[in-house]
Amino acid sequence: MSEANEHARHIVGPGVYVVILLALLVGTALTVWASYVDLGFWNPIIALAIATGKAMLVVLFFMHVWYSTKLTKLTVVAGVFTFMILISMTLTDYISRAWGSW
Amino acid sequence: MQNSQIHAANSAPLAHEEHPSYLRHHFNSTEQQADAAGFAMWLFLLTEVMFFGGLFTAYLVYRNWYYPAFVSGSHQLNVVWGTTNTAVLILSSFTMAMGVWCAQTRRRRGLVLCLALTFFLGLVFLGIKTVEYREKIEKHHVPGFHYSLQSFLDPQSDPEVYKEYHDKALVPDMARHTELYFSLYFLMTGMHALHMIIGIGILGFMILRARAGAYTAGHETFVVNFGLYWHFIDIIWIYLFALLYLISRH
Amino acid sequence: MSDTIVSLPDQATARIPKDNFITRENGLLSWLLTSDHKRIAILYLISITFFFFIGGALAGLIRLELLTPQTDLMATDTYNKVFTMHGIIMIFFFLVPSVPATLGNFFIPMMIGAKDLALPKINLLSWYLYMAGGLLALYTMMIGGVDTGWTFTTPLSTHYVNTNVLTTGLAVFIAGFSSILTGLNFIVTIHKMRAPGMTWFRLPLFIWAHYAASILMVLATPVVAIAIVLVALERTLGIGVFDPTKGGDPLLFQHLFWFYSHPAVYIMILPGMGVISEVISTFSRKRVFGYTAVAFSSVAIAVFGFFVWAHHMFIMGISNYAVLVFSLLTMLVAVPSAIKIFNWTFTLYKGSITFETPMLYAFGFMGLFTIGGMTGVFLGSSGTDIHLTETYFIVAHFHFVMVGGMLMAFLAGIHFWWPKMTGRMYPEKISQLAAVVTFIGFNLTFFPQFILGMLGMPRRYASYPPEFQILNVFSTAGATILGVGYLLPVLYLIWSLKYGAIAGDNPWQATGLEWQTQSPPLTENFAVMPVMDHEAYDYEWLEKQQKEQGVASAE
Amino acid sequence: MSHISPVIWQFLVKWLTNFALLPPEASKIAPQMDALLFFMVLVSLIGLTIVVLLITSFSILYSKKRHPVAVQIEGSTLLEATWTIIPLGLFLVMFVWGALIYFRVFTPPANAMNIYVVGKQWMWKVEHPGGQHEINALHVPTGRAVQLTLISQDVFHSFSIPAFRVKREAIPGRYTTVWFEATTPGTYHLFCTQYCGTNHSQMIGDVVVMTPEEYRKWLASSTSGASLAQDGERLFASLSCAACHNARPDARGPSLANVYGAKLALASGGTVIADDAYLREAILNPSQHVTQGYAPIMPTYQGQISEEGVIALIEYIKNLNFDYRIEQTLNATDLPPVSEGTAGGVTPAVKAPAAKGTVKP
Repeated sequence: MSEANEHARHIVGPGVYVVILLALLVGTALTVWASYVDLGFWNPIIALAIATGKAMLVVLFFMHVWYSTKLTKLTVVAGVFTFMILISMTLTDYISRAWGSW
Repeated sequence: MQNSQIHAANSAPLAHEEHPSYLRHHFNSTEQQADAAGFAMWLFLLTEVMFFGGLFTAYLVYRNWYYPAFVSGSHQLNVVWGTTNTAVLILSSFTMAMGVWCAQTRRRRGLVLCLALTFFLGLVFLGIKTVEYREKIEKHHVPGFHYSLQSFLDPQSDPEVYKEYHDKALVPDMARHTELYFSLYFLMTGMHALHMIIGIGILGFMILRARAGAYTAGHETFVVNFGLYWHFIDIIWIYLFALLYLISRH
Repeated sequence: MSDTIVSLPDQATARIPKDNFITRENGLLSWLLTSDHKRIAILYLISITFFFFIGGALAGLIRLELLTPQTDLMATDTYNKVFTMHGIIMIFFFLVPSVPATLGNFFIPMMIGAKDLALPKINLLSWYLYMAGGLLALYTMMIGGVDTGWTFTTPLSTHYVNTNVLTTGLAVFIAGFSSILTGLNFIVTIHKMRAPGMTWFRLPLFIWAHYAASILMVLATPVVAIAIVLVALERTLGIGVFDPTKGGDPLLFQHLFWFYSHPAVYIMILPGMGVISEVISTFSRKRVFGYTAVAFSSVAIAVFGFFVWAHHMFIMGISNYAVLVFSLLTMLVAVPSAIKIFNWTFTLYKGSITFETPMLYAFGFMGLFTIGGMTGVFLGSSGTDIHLTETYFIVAHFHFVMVGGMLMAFLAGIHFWWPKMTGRMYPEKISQLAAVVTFIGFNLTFFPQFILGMLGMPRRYASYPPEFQILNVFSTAGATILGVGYLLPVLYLIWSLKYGAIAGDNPWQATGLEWQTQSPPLTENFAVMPVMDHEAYDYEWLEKQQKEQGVASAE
Repeated sequence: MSHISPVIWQFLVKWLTNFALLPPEASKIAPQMDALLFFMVLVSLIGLTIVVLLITSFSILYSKKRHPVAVQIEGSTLLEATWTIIPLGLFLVMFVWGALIYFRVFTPPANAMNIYVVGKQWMWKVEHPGGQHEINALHVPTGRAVQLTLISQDVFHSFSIPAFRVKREAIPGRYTTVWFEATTPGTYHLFCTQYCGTNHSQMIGDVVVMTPEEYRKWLASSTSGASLAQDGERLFASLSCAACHNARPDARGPSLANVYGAKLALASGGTVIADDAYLREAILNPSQHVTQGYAPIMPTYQGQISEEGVIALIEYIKNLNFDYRIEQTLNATDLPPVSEGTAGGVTPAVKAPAAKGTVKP
């Protein structure tokens, strides 16, 4: 039973976890450092890009999505997609309000 | 009754091998049960994403409108505490992931250790958060409770922050909007902390059960799914840290 | 040739099977602690009917007040509380859970050949949450009610009313979680619990519709939850997020609110559409015309449903560019509904149609939903929306969709599956009468409201200029008839529990898996785990099966 | 018909004789709106007829009695494409047509006369530039484009004139506008259509459309003595606005003469047209709207001026064509001297061209 289980489910080992942990800590250091550098317009974008990179690492490896079924991947994508709809469609209003009446 | 026999000829045999005790009656196999539970957990996390989505939307709108207020507000946050907390949470995510591995490979003592470490790191995170909150309360930066604009109208009255960032004084109408920043700060981190508290509560319960060997006999679904929840909390924090603490530190 | 497809067992010898989900266990606790999806569905059915009649009584009060132009029955603030509670109870405690939580709960596992929903305890939990929310809403009504309108518009709800916004908000919040858990449960069940051979394109359209609705429940409901949390915090602490005097934008609340509440109308209508697909197919003995198109139109409605919410805010001061975008997308979401209507109509083509009660309700649905849907386009087109929004035209439009559409579908479904749920038939003649009465009463109630709206009568008015009176009198008269139409089923359905004819396994000769087991079903639904070896709505398969069965029983 | 109550009978007769689907068309946009409405009603009726006809005829032709055995049909891609594309086409026509009307209703012509409307629980306050104040009533002339600038003091309200087919939300904290050109004299309904609390249904009034001559008479007879701009001037003085906005070379604030409608360069970068909404924001939240070349020193007036006060100030600034008036205001108040020359008084000739530099027409 247990062997069948281990075949059905990919078990991610400590090695991967350690690598990801280190990558996440490096990412944290990097994002803090980047926030002290004046990059103007790019500051928030870089902060968000690093955060997204870190989040991807967590999702893919700590949460095993890399090794999961298509359904799980699709679920994650669906969540991100709806989240983006909420934000982007709301911002269509807020951004274009500044354009004046027409 | 007769109709129910219609399929008798071509129906699959009922699951008959001896079932593990944790297999619930309406599932055919443990794989199906674990799959269903895992998928349900992912869907639950989607609802959490959308729940925080509302807050992130509000944050984006007001950050665009009142950028200077958000910068000054964010300078009030202690970046050292914030970074430490990020590291603590990432570390706890790591110990949680290791806990899942221990459960999957049936290492009972390892699992208990990992869960206990996660529990401890979670408490550390909340402890640091409390310190940060206390500072805000002392400076009257809690919206709705005698909110004070002092630090923004007269930055030099707040020497610790001033010596680091040399913020210019905000004009009163912009300074007022720091209250919005702190509203969102408390909402987002508070909602996050609430999730942490719930998570820590469940962790405590899991440690007790793990010591009894409940998760190391082939039925590790609960640990795996809780792991998903814990990592999700970590992800939310990763974004909160970038958005609330690191708006503009230069 | 007879004009009915009902085939009942010989009443003299037929018995309700001794072992079924109702008789398996006894006592109140066995119901309150059950994890059987069918029992939970019955619990929902009872509680939802209860809330429906409370909401209906409030609607009666509204119509009575509007009989005359003055405010003579109640003061304006009472009137405001009445319509607010009518909206909140009907939407959050009747329409959103109605079909999914009763019929969906009961039949999704049966249709896909599963023993239960994937998460039975969560299912029970969501009923308890629903009840907690509902009772809290009733409690709010007892302690003085709330008068914000069901939309909780800020800053009215946060700063300007002194009624029980917080308890109402909490009630809606809790009911929201009940809805999330139901939707989550359905998605997992449909993905993971299908019987062998039950591929996606062999699923009944009822399942597709519920799948689409569940996606909306899971993804949209949390946003209204956070919006309500923000209103509560704004009201208690003054955090400023929606307060214009503190720099907040009250419109942001509406964005968050409608991000849920627009998809919510699809949460309400999609399961109803699923019912109609089943009913039309069964009573015309035909596979649904263009199965794939109907299935995908459900999913399309769910997806597009997320992109159109701001059409509730065209004149509220959102940017004109956003108005264009949302108006265009609204037009797109109208198309899948049109596809469904025509596909159902053509399912009748070359069918073999009978006119039992569920079919009558389904015809009612198609007519009324067509009107409701088309008038939705009036409101989705930004220009005409200016004149029609916030008037009785809106009221009539969403009642045509919700009451004319959803409620008709709910009643169609209840009648259709009543024999399966209880093992007994409802009385046919009186229920056909009830269907006709409902249809007439409905039209008389809500059609005049279209004209009132075109004439400019604003919604949520306790008093109105006298020239609108005659149409309001029509409407109130219609509401009385409608009330009778709704009371009748309650009476004869309860009557049928004891005196109805024994239905047998498959009185309608329908093809769904739920009909291939005993009525009422066993607790585990099927004596033998079913295997799906044919397409959905395969009436030839059914005939063949029955022939074989006839041979077998003759031997 | 004796069993019908005579009152209802009377109503019925009256209603049937005056039967209407739409209110009278009393504005220029109304016939255009109605054309689209009729088109939509027509399309709906045709659609509904098709559906009902098909259902009825199929029900008759293929009832079980006549047609005992159903013919199984999978579907028809051609048919399905037809009823996807035709409704889509019709809906897109309605979208474009509707968008054109929306565009017209919310794009006032440049020469429109402006009337301010303040909504509050539960009344409409209408302020004409000439100083006429009305409550729950609006007088407008025929043949003249009228722009309404709406704002709410508390909650959302909605200013609806069904006979004109226009409606606009009055929002707290922000101006919205709508315009119309009345065509037929008469008295029409004015409703608040956004639910606004207890007496929502009493927030109603009359819109009186008059011929231009009558309107002139009405204007003359109902003036309160001081125009909005004069009210604004008083407020401008009492709030000491002229301490900075005084058009001197060393002024701390930009000159306000001719500022209305001009394109301003902002300190934060970017440009903005100084319209009503901008002026209101600049008074209440000045730091976000600082003109280039000036320090963000202006205090906020949030909570110190009523919405009517802001309107008066804006009207004053709108009519401020040269700096002379500000100088007059300056003299009328006891301000600490900002620079020499205050005491001496300033003649109209002494305009400050330097300050004009901030205004880029």
